[in-house]
This record gives sequence, structure tokens and C-alpha cells, in this order.
Amino acid sequence: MDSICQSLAEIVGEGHVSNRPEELYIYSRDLGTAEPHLPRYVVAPRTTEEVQQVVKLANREKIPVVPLGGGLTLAGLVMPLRGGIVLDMKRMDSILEVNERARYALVEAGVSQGKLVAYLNTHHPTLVHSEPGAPGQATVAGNVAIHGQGDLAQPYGFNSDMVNGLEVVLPTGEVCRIGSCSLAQQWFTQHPLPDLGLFLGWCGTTGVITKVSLRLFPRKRIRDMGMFVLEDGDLVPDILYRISHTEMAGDLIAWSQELPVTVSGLHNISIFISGDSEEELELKRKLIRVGILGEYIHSGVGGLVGLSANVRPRLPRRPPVSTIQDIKKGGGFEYVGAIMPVDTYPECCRRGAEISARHNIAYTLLGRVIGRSHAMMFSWSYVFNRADEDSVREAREALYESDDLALELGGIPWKPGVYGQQAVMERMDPNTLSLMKKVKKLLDPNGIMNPGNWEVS
Amino acid sequence: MDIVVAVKQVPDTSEVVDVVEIDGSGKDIERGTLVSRINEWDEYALEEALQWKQKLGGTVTAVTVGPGEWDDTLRRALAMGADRAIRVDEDATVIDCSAAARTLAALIGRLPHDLVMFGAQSEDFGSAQLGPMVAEMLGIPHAALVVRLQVEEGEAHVERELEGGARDLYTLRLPALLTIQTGINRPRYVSFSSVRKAREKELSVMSLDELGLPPQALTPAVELARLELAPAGKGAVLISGAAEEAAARLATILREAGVI
Amino acid sequence: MALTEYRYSDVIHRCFRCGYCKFPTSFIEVNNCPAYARYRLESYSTGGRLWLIRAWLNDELDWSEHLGEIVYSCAACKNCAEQCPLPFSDDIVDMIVAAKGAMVERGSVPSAVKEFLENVDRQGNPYGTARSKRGEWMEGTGIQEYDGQEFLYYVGCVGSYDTRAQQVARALGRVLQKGGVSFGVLGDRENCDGNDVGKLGEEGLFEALAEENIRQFKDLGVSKIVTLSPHAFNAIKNDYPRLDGTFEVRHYSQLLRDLVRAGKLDVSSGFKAKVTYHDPCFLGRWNAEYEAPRDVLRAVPGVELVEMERHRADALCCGGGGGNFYTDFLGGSEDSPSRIRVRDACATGASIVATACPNCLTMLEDAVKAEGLDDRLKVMDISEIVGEACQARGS
Amino acid sequence: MYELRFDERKCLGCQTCDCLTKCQYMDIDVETAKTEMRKIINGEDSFVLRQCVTCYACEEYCKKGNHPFYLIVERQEELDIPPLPRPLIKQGVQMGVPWRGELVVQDVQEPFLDMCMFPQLAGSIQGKLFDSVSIAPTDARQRAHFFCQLMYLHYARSSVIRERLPQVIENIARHNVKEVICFHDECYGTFASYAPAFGIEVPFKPVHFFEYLYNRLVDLKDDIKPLNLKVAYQRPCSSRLSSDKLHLVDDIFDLIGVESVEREYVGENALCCAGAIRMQKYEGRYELADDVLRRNIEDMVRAGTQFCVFNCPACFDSIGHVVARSGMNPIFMGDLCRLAVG
Amino acid sequence: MAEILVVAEHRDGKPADVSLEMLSTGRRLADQAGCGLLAVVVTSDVSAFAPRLARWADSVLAVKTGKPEHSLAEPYQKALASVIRERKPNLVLLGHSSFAMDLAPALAVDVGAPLATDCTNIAMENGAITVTRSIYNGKVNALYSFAPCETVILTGRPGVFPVEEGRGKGIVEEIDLPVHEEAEYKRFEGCSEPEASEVDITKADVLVAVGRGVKEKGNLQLAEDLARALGGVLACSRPVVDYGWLPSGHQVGLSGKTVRPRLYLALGISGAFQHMVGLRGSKMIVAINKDEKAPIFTDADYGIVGDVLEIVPVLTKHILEPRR
Repeated sequence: MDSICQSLAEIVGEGHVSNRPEELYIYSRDLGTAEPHLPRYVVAPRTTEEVQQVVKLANREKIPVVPLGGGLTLAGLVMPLRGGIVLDMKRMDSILEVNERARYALVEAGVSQGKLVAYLNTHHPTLVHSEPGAPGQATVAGNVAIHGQGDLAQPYGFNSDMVNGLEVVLPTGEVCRIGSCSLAQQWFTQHPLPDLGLFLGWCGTTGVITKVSLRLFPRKRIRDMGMFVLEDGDLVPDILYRISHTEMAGDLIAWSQELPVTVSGLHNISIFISGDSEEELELKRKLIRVGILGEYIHSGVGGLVGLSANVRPRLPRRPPVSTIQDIKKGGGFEYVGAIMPVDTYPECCRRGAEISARHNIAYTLLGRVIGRSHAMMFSWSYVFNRADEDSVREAREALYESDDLALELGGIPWKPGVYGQQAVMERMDPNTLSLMKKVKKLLDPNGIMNPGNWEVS
Repeated sequence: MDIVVAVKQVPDTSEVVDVVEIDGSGKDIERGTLVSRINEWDEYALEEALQWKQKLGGTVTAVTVGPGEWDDTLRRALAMGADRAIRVDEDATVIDCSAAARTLAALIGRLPHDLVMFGAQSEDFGSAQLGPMVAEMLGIPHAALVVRLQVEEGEAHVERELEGGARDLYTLRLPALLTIQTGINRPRYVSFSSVRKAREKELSVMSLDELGLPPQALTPAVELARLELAPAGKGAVLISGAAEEAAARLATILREAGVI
Repeated sequence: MALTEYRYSDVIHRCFRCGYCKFPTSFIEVNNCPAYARYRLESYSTGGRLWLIRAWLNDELDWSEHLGEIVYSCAACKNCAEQCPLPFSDDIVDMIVAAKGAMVERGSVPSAVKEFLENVDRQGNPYGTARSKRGEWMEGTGIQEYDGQEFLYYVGCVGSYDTRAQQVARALGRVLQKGGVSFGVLGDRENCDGNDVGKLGEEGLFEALAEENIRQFKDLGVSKIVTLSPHAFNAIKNDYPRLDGTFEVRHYSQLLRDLVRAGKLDVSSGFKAKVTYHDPCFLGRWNAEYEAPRDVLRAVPGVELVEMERHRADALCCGGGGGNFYTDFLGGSEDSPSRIRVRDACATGASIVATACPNCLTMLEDAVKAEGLDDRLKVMDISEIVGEACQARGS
Repeated sequence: MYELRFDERKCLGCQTCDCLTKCQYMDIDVETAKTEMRKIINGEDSFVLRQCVTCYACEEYCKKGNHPFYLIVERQEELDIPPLPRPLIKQGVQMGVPWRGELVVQDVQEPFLDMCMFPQLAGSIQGKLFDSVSIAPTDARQRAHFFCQLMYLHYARSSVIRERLPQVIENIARHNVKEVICFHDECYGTFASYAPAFGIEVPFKPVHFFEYLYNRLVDLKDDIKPLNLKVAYQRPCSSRLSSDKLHLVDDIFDLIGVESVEREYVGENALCCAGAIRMQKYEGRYELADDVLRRNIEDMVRAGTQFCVFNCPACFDSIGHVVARSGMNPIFMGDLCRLAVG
Repeated sequence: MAEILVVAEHRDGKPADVSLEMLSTGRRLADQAGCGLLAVVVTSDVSAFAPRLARWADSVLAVKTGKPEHSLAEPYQKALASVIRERKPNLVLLGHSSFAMDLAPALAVDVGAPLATDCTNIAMENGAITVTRSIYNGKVNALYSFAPCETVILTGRPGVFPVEEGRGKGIVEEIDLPVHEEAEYKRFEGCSEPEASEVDITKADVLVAVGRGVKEKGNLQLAEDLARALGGVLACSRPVVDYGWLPSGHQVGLSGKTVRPRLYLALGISGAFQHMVGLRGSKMIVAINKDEKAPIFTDADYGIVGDVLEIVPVLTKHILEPRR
């Protein structure tokens, strides 16, 4: 144990810090295609105070700090690109408050999506949060730190738009509260204070989020879903627009994939609705089925499965259970997600399929509507075989091409890896870029926070 | 680097008193219910030898003086990685240390040996004599109770354990003999299957006259008169009285028992 | 040994580390994997463990005592197998056991594991206590040595040697006597069943033990076996057959259920208490027996059975599996699974946490002490509760 | 190459035209029926081709042993008047494509049970009823190799059936068994009715699942504990291709001591599960499906049904939950019989 | 001439305790047999303590050397061998110390004398010497006699033989022997003292072990004071580690370390099986516990039923009192 390790142990307790090869190995690796980078220390804090002291220490020693939640970004955003300390936040996993009337949950940074879902199910069955659809151990804080979205994106937008307040440990070690919580123990709103949104979407480069107050929404008793199937992807944007117009739908996802063969060459729109009563549901079904989809069905260009009181809906688990990574029996999966105009869906699919073909990976394409069709998160997914270098390389190249494609089509890569970040910043207005630089410099004078990410050269 | 390691087999008596009984002769214990094992110290010696063989190449030969059952322990040594094993066929429980030393010296003298290692002592008799005796007989330098070893260019740098955790540092010119103290390494686990595999390795048995030793070479100079069971602590002797008084008595008892 | 020689070389890379293996079905807590619960570092999660094993077999990592402890901290509780959505989920525990096997063959195992295995090899039990003392637990119970009775009552190491578990072994003996079951025990002739030896990766020693036991059982003409420990139950039921040892083996909770149902066991004196039941992994997840123990408890008048939030297939392991009741890589912290578990039990408001496994029993009992819950929560084996319930009235 | 063997003379000479007049989904008098059938025979458009909900029933109604339904499907395809939206047809057609590995021929002996697309239901093939039975496929990845394809009658894709069926038959034949018990009577219909109708050779003898069940139950007579339940049988479309086996349903019910309830929609008048109807493109079909289902369920309930008995997994899937929701127990015939023999 | 020779070992200018024990024993035997007691010491500073040895010994042979005081087994062997050859003592006594374990066996071979080590009792009846050795983990005592010979060499177990302050006034005689202080085949490179921090309870001679009975972390101080007084180390049972009162390195038992101290003093430890298996090897177990039914009392040699917090401070006081 070197002296830094010693001091870290004094902060978090010996059991919760390590510089042994085994821990360093595990924390040097991301689940995606990114090359490993070894940290020097792994630390699992329990309290904000501990985080504070670790950050202060890192400042003194000028070593990087990389906050880690569920570690599921897949884009290597929580890999210690410059070594230093990986801060595994998952021990900070208390749900501190759920305010029914003001509909928010105050959670520590390490609280997993799965835990919040389960907790609300049992203790607050009338409330629900926007669940991102990653494996259950993804964290609430991690998700807002990367501008994530969830299954309420269509009605309510980005999860980071649902943040009522934050507690953040600044790169210089001060604890800072954003929103009503900065005045009193009130976590119900960020506005109307001057905007200090300097932490959402910064991927932990401007501080360590330690508490999040997240908006909750009414949870209807019954869920139902329908699948609308099309051959012609060009119809998708219009249909999405019109469905969102009804304001009856919850999550709206258009997807197209090569496997299984059954769905190959088709476009599917998953339409989720919910209601407190059969009547409410039936009304919503009708407004969508008859009001919107009918004409496509009768003209024979679209087919509907489900969205009926008499068809058992095949509802995914919340959080969902994903097995896509095993398609190649290779345990590898990564995607480029990008925030795109909904109208680009057809092009995203066409070009995406080409990229997949070039790297002979079965195409898996998906667009989730954000807001009333204001935008969509479009993802180009690539599976690979972890044990086969070539397969990993192919996937990596496909991902780079997808980043470029997203930008080419006028979109913005979401939570991009280093490659995508650089591509974004190259195209960015120089003044915006220098503002980013100033903000970063101001907050993180020693450049210790998750260095290598969103680095303005 | 050729290393010879002397090992012995001992009954597992790391158990509460009442499983050890004196046999009819009064000079040995009932071994019926007892299971045997390799002497703990020898296990460390073997491990140390094998690790140096791994680093420097060469051979490790395990030797012992004992009855046929002791082949189990030699097999274990082979399973750990020793290249060959030799047993001088004599009942080691009836001969004394100098006799055993004489025999081993005769044997080891015939084997190539840059390093000779012994366990610092045995679990059963705990004499801690054999190693240095053999060294003296072979006329090579020795160090007892070695807790750290570094071998290079025909020299062994060793640390000897003294009372209270202090250590003496020596450099010995090879060939040399070391007696190994526990804790110097972590003896490897010997898996069941590796013992089975070790059956193929060479295990030879020699007799005294093959070593050119006359029978009387074994007549003990230290004669075992008889064995007695150590008085067994059947329940604690309770010291009565008030705190002050009881404490005082205990202090005296501890003093008289020489534990302080 | 190289990755290529490893039995699961074609699967082990398929773990994505998505982390389902850390949770119960409901996702309510991230600590349903006992080792991860204790250390809360990715290296100790099942996924981390698999990646590290692969790295070791690939020579990306050297063996170290720490690596050994990480691998051996797996309590073989099968929560991962239960939760992993991928097709190889059933192999996960075997992948880890196989890695332990590779370490055993190289002789590099943590010292506690070495002790465990050497003790079993020498004395037939992990504690290293003399074989000749194995039968001492039965002194004065009137329990007979096996001699052609209907059942062989196989006690196992913990029940034979651990002073607390010995009380349970005796309690079960008394209950079986009261139930008019014809049974006998092996006393000093009994040997380790080998279940945990196998789970520690010492396949050779396991087979030797199993074959020895099978031979002895056959020589004695044993056909029906009732075990005190789910661990022995698991070994005899699932592993002995492939070594040509097929016996009608039951865990005692299954036998007690039948006795109670058949009215052969009069539990009418009842046992008045709020009781929560802790599922032993080798009874539950390993052998899907969740109901028998509960049926027995429900049958006892006065017992109010309450469930912990995580139960049956979602139960949190006590941390004693895979030899950990001895090697104890999961102990020594308030995050030790056994301590989390007794806190779970306490949260139900029960005054008794009942279990049906001597390993769980001793683990939980230590935890209750460590948590200072002695006055609020008592750890009992089901056989003890039944034992109290079939005291003749007034006595 | 394979042509439908349809005897036009029989049809044109028919005085009753039961095929259309008996149809539960179209209200057609004999005269209209004659005209429309003529159009259809001549390959002209007819409203029948649009109104047909593809329930297979006319195959049973037709007293001449002709194949009115097969003909209708031929024409729907020729004239490109598919009942379903195209994306669903594409999806359906792709469903039958084997893509997860070549056929693996397991060694099986008779009695041999062909599970078609439903290896996942192999779980109910156990107990004394089936103790000697060997089944294939057992692996979901293999199922397309056994898929009887008949489903495409709902898709106006008879051509697909003809194109693929010979290979499927070949696949099954490679297990070289003389008799093939068909778990799904869609398969039985394929081998016993469709294949002959198109001159496709079937080198083995198809055995209806109920036939096997019946005979086996007779063997096990002594083990049967009468269930004393009131049951209703949900006829699948394909049972219209094997009406000669329909009596087995009641025979089995008698054997296992269950009473099939008095109801309106039974035998010839049975209502289909409406699963196919719901997917169809024409206006009102969705509502029709709901209506058919409502009537069907209400009829069962009215008759005091306790168990609704299925043979077709598709029917089970599309209305099983509604049956349950309405207070009855959905159950497969096989499972019902297993209950009886314990 | 009949004579008993005691080899005086010393460190940092002080004779080792065990050497004083051997001198006392030698004195006793010499008086019994009516023969002389000779002490031999190799040292660079004769004045330092050779006189003190003379309180027991009739004469002290001080072999002068310029080398460090300790770790001189090689020169000692040469010196002693020649002394023994010359004076033919019928008994040579050493303490069974690390030093002697290195020296005695070689010396015995050198001079061709029988050797018995780690003796717990030494008796001399009309010239015949018999000794007792404790074998098989202290479960068996073995009595030995010696074939007729000129000289017998014995090493005595430290702490077993009582020390009676010598009253005599022996003469100190300095001799010069050709001491090979530097054998080219064995070089002394220096010595290292133990770092204070890292305690290894498996090596400690005296262990003061605490259990739940000490009630709270604050009370550990009492135990520590006692440990210091006894020159021992703190050990503990499982719960104490669970509570985080002591690091796990101090834990004795199944999940902790296995120890073999000379004295195991258990404070407020009930004696659960899991704990007891870890200390079977202890030579002497003393338990203080307020529950007289505590299982530990069955395995302990001595016990006090009472409150640890009350008794321990008093005990410490009594231990610290200078020997009477």
C-alpha cells in the first residue's frame, strides 16, 4: 500500500479501496469495444463527505478521478483514460425521500434504476420514473449525467430534463447544491434560479454527482402495447408524428433488425399505452388504432398486432432483461446512440444497414421518440465476440462510422466515446467550444475530473 | 542447483489430549487412531526448495530415515514437485537424533547437494537437532531457523529468527545446510490427483550397509526410558476469592509456571 | 494451465457483466450475491469473477492470494444462475468451480482453503478434529448406530463437530425417535460427504470421499438416507449417482413433512412465535425444495410464518456456502451476508429465524451476536422447533 | 408443378353450395353463391375473395369433397387480393424460414410425435400417456424444418406451402417412421387433406393426435379417474380439414368422464378463435374478431363450461387468456387426458 | 574433575533470562553433586556482566572477542569445543534458544557428546543424568537417560526452570582462545529488529485475548496494559473483529489464526468451539469470565469467575510488581 492508498483507506475504510491487480484489471475495462486503461486506485465511497475528501486528495496529488455508476455506457466513458482513481459510487445507494405530492424521488448517486423501480412498485404504486431500459444496475445519477432517456421520453423528454435538484462535489472538493435544495431541504424544483446546469450531460467531467432529485410521474394501473408493422420505413416519421399527436401513447419506439429472420426487412413501431381503467385504455386504443393506424391497415401497408383488450400484450420487464449481447455467443455489444430529427429515421436505417453489411454484423436499428416527436434517440447497435479480436475491431469501426453518419445527417451523437466527442467538437461553433472550455477550466482548474472526455484542445 | 530436503512423517497430535495414549511398551504412543502427516516444518522446507528449483533449475531430492509407511510422505513430496525420493529403511522412532543424523549424512554425502534443507524441528519430538548435526558431519556451514532466503552466485543470504522477532543476517557459501522455520513461504496445496500422478516418480529404498554403515551406527546415545501422559487439564482450576485476591494468586501462579 | 485446457473456454468470455447476477428478481437490492454484498467491488461480482478467471487463464493476470480469495469468495449460492438471462446461466457456478479446480491442481489456493481440504483429507472433517470424536455428539441420546434400520441418518461434519449444530443433530434425532422412524447413524464411521470439497474444486478428493461413502453405504445395505444438512443431501442426490451410488435420499425437512402429515408426529403442543424462514441454498436454489420446510412450520400450531422480502429463489445466501462457513472470506464486516440476512429477518418482526441447514444456523447465529440482536432474534433449526412442539403437554 | 385437384364439374353442378351458404361470416343465398363460385372458378374477382375470413370451414361444408377453400386461397393469391396487410404477410412468410442451423435428424422410434412449430410445448408430452413416445423437434431452433406451412392459407400464399412442403415432408420422412402422429391438427390436415389435394406425396401415414390419445386411453382404461367436468372444445380452423376425426373429441371426453356442454356454436357451427380475422386488413375485421370472440365466450359461459379444451396452440394463445378472464380454465386436450390418468 | 558448564548467552550487554535460568539450575545440580559450576561467555566487554555470572558460577571463563555480542555461534562452537575437550565437564547446559538451536547440535557432534534439547526437567542422581522432554504437542512427557559418557549436553526450555538469585562470589578468568571470528564460509551481515507495528500473534509467546465480554472498544485499553505487562500481544475472538475493535490479524479461531503461545489469557471469551480450535496448541490457558458455565473453563488450566473489567486492572498491577 503506497501513501495515497493509505490516505484513501483512511477516508473510506481499508475494505473499500484497492490498488491490487485484480481490482485494477476489472475497473480498467468497459463492456464495449474500448481499449482498457488501468486506474491506479479503486475507491468505493459511502458518503458525500468521503467523496469530498477523495476529490480533495486527488486535487492535492493532481491525479484523475473517474466517477462510475452502473458502468453500462458501453462507450468507455467511465474508463480511467489517464489512470487515477475510479470512484465506484454504487455503495451510495439509499433512496432518501419520495415525495408523493410533489412527485419526486431524492436518491443517492449509486441508486440503481432497478432499485428505484422496485421501491416505487412496493411503496408508491401510483408513481413511476422514466426507466431507461438498460440492465437494472444502471444508476439514476449516471443516466442524468449522460442526458439519458427512458420509457417516458415521448411524453416527458430527457431524464436530465426531469431533474429537480442535484448535490454535486465540485472538482475542487466543495459540496454544491443546485435548485431549491440550495435554499432549504426542498428538492422539488430547479427553476426559477439562474441556470447552473453545468453537470448534466458532462459525463462526470465537471464534478461528482452525489444526490439527484428526479421527477416521478403518474403510474397507471394497466399497461398495454401494440406492434405496428410496416415494409416501408419512409412512412415511419409520419406515423410517429400522428401517434404522438393523439397524446395517448407513452413510449414510442420504431425499430428494424435483421434477426430473427421473421422480422427482417420490416419496420416495427412499438406503441405503449396505459390507463387506470379498461375504459381509459380502450379509448386510447381506439384513438390510435382507428384514428391513426386504420387507414394504413385498410390500404394494406401496415399491420397491427395487439393494442386490443382481447390480445395479451407482450410487455417487457422493467428494467428489461437484455440478451442481445449473446447473439454472436460472444458477450459483446455496443451501440452508437444519437439524438436525431425524427424525419431522418428512414435514412438512419438505410445507411445503418449498409454499415452493418460492410462489417458483416446483423443490423439492429432503433429510434425512440423523445418529446412529442421533437427528436428521437436513434441507435445503431453492433454485437461482437469478445474472444475474437477481428470481430471486436469490425464492431469498433462500425461504431466510428455510425458516429460520423449521425453528424452527417444533422444529429448529435449521444454519450459518444472519445472518437465521437472529438468529431462533435470539430464541428462545434468555436465560441460555444471555448465557452465549454472556460466552464471546464473554471470548475476543474487541475483537470482531474474524468480527463480525456470532452477535452477541448 | 541440486537441493536435498530431509523430511519425516509424524502422527497428527494437534488434537486435544485424550486421543493420545501410551502403548504397552511404555516407550511409544498408540498410533492406531492417529493419522499421519508430513512434519509441518518439512513442508515449508520442501516448498522453499521447490521454489528455488523453479528459479534456478536443478533437482530436488527428498530423503528420510523411516519405516515403510513413511513412503506416503515421500510420495507427497514427489507430488509437490520433488524429482526423486529416497528412504533409508529404518524405524526412526527407536533411534535417536545423532543416529538419524549419521544416517542422513551418509546418504546426503552421496548425493549432489548445493543446498540441504531440513525443517527447523519436528512436530512430534521437537528436538531441533538434526539439521545442524548433519551439517557438522558433512562439514558444511549451516544456519538454523531460517525465515528468509536469497540464493545467488554460490552463496545463500539468510535471515535467522531470534527471540522476540529479531533477526540475524548471514551469508553462507554453498554447499550449505539450512533449517527452515514455518512462515518462510506458503506451502502449495497438494491435490489428490497430483498425489496419484506422483506414483510414477522414482522412490528408492536403501539399507544401512548400502550406505556403508554398521548396525551399531544406530545405537542411541540418548536412551528413551519411558513415556508418561502429560497431566491433562480436566477443567480449569478455579481461583476463588475477590478480584484483588484472585488476581494476586493468578499472578503468582503465572510466575511459578514460568510463563512470565 | 492455459485457457484452452479449461473446460469452459468456449463460454466464459460470453459474460457481458450486465449485473443481473447481483440482484434478486425484483431488483430491490444490489446485494443478492453474497460476495458482492460483502465487498461491493466489481471484482467480487460474478461477472467480475468470470472476467478475472479468464484473465488468469489467459496469463493476463498472475495468481495471487487475493485472486484466490476473490474466486473462493463465491459461496456457490446460485443466485447468479437464477438471475442470469443468458443460455449458459446453468454453467456459471461450474465455471467458477472449474477455475477453483485449476487452482487446486496448481496447488495455489488461499491458505484457509488448503487447511479445509487437508483437514478433510486427514480427519474427514474441515475442522481437523479427530475422526475418533465424530460420534461424540450422540452420547446419551439413545440413538443407535446404523444396523439395517430403514433410514441411515447422515449427520455431516458441521452437525457432528460444531457444538451448536450438535444440539440440532440431537434435536433431529429425538424428533425422528418420537416419529417412530427406524434409523441409525454411523457415528465415528461417518465420513465427510464431500459436497463442499467438490465446490472448492478438489474433484479428486471429492470422488475419493464419495466412493468411500458409497462403498460403506452399500456394505451396510443402506438404501434410504435422511440427511441433516442440505449440503450432504445435494451431494448424495446429485453427485453420487454418477459414481454409481444411487440411494433414496431425502432432506430431513421432507421426511418431517410426511411424518406430520401422516399424523405420526404429534406437534399439538405447538410453538408460539412469529417465525421467518431462511432458505438454505443447497435446499432451495440447488434442489428447488422451498415448500417442505415451510409446510412443516405451518403445521406447527402457534407458528406465525412471515416471509423476508427476499425469499425462496430470491433468498440471500448466509455466506456459508462453498466452504465459506470455514474459509470465511465473507466474514468480518457489517456487510457480511449473514449479518445482512439477520437484519432482513429482524425487519419482518419475527422473533425466530428458522432454517434447515447447520451451516446457515451457525452463520446466522454468529451474525445475530455480531449485530447485538440476541435479545430480539433467536436462530433455530426447524427440527428444534418441531422438537419443542412435540413435547408431551405439561412436560 | 403441383396443381389443386378441384373438380369444377362437381362444383358447378352443385345445387346447395353449402360452402358459401353455410358460411358464418358471409350472408349468401344459393343463387349468389352459384354466381360467385363460378366467377371464382373462372378466375374472376368476387366479393367472396374479400369477405372470406379464411376460417377453412367451407372445406367441411362442401358435401362433394371438393376443395372450395383451397380454391379461394388460390384465387386470392392469383388476383392479389390478400386478406392481410402485406407487412404481416411478409413477416408470416419469413417465420417459416429455417435460419438457425440445418436439420438435425434425431434417432426416434415409433410412436413418433411431430411437434411442428411447438417444441416448447414438449413439456406436456410426458406421463404414462406418452411414456413410449419419441418426439421431434425438441429444439426451438429446429422447428422451422418441421413447420407444416399450412398457416399460409390465411395469408393467400398457397404457393409458399407448395414450394416448401415437399422439403418439410422430406425432413420428417428422414426420421424414417411409417406413422407420424401430428401434435397439431394443422399438420394432420396438411398431410391428410392439403397434400393429396395438390398431389404432393406423403411417404408416411399421418395419425391424428386425438387418435393416438384415444387408443392410449383405451389401453389405460383402468387408470382413468373420471374428471366429471363440463368442457367445451374450441375447434381450430384446421379441424375443418379432418372432420372425420371430430368424433374422437367426444369419444375421448366419454372415456375420461367429462361432459361436453350443450352450446350453440358447436360442430359445423363452431366459431373460430378469430386470431386470423383480427389481423386482416378490411375495415370492420377488428370489430368482427371481437364480436366472434364475444359470442364464442358468452356461449361457453352460458353453457356452464368449466374447462375450455384446445388442440391448436394458436387458438390457445389468442383466446386462452380471455377464457381464463371469463372464469373458465383453458387447457390442452393432452393435458386434460393426463389429468384423467393421473 | 567433575564439573557443570553453563553457556551464558547474552544480548545488548545483558545475560539472557534463559541463561540465568540455566545458571540457577546448574548451581542447584552442582550443589547436589558437590561439583563445580563453570560459566562460559564469549564477549568483548568482560566487565559488563561476567561478574554477575560469578554470583552463580564458581568460575567464569570469559573468552574475549572483538565482534558484536550476539550471533556468534561459529566462534562459540570453536571456543566451547576446546574448553569441553580440555576440562571434560560431565554436563553442559544451554538455554533452548534460537542461538542454541543453531549451536548445540553442531557442538555435540564436534565434541562427540550426547545431546538432549528443550528439556523441561533435569535430574542428576549419583552422577547419572535423566531429563524430561515434553513431546507430541505437550501431550506426552518423555524421560531420557544417557549411555555412559564423559559429557552430556542439554538445552533447557526457557521459562520452565526457576531463577534463584546467586549468592556466590566466583572468580572471573579471562582467557584468549583462537576464536575464528570470521569464518570465510559464513559471514555475519548484521541483524534486524522487529518493526513494532506488525504484530504476529502466531509467533507471540503470551497472548491476552479479548471477547465480547470486554463490552466496548474503550475497555480494550485495560487488556492492552495487561498484555504489555506480560510482554504479550493482544488477540481476540471473532465478534471483536466484527465490531471493528481490532483488525482481523488479531483474531484467533477457525476464521482467524491458529496460535501456540506459552500463555493464553482469555478475557470475557465464552469459548465457542470455533474459537477454541484456534488455540489448542497453547501451553497454558487461563480464562476470566463472569459466566462460570462458559465452555472455556473446561479447556482452561486456570480460571477466575468474575468481571473482566474489575479483575484485569488488578492483575496488571500484580504482574508489574517486582519479583520478590
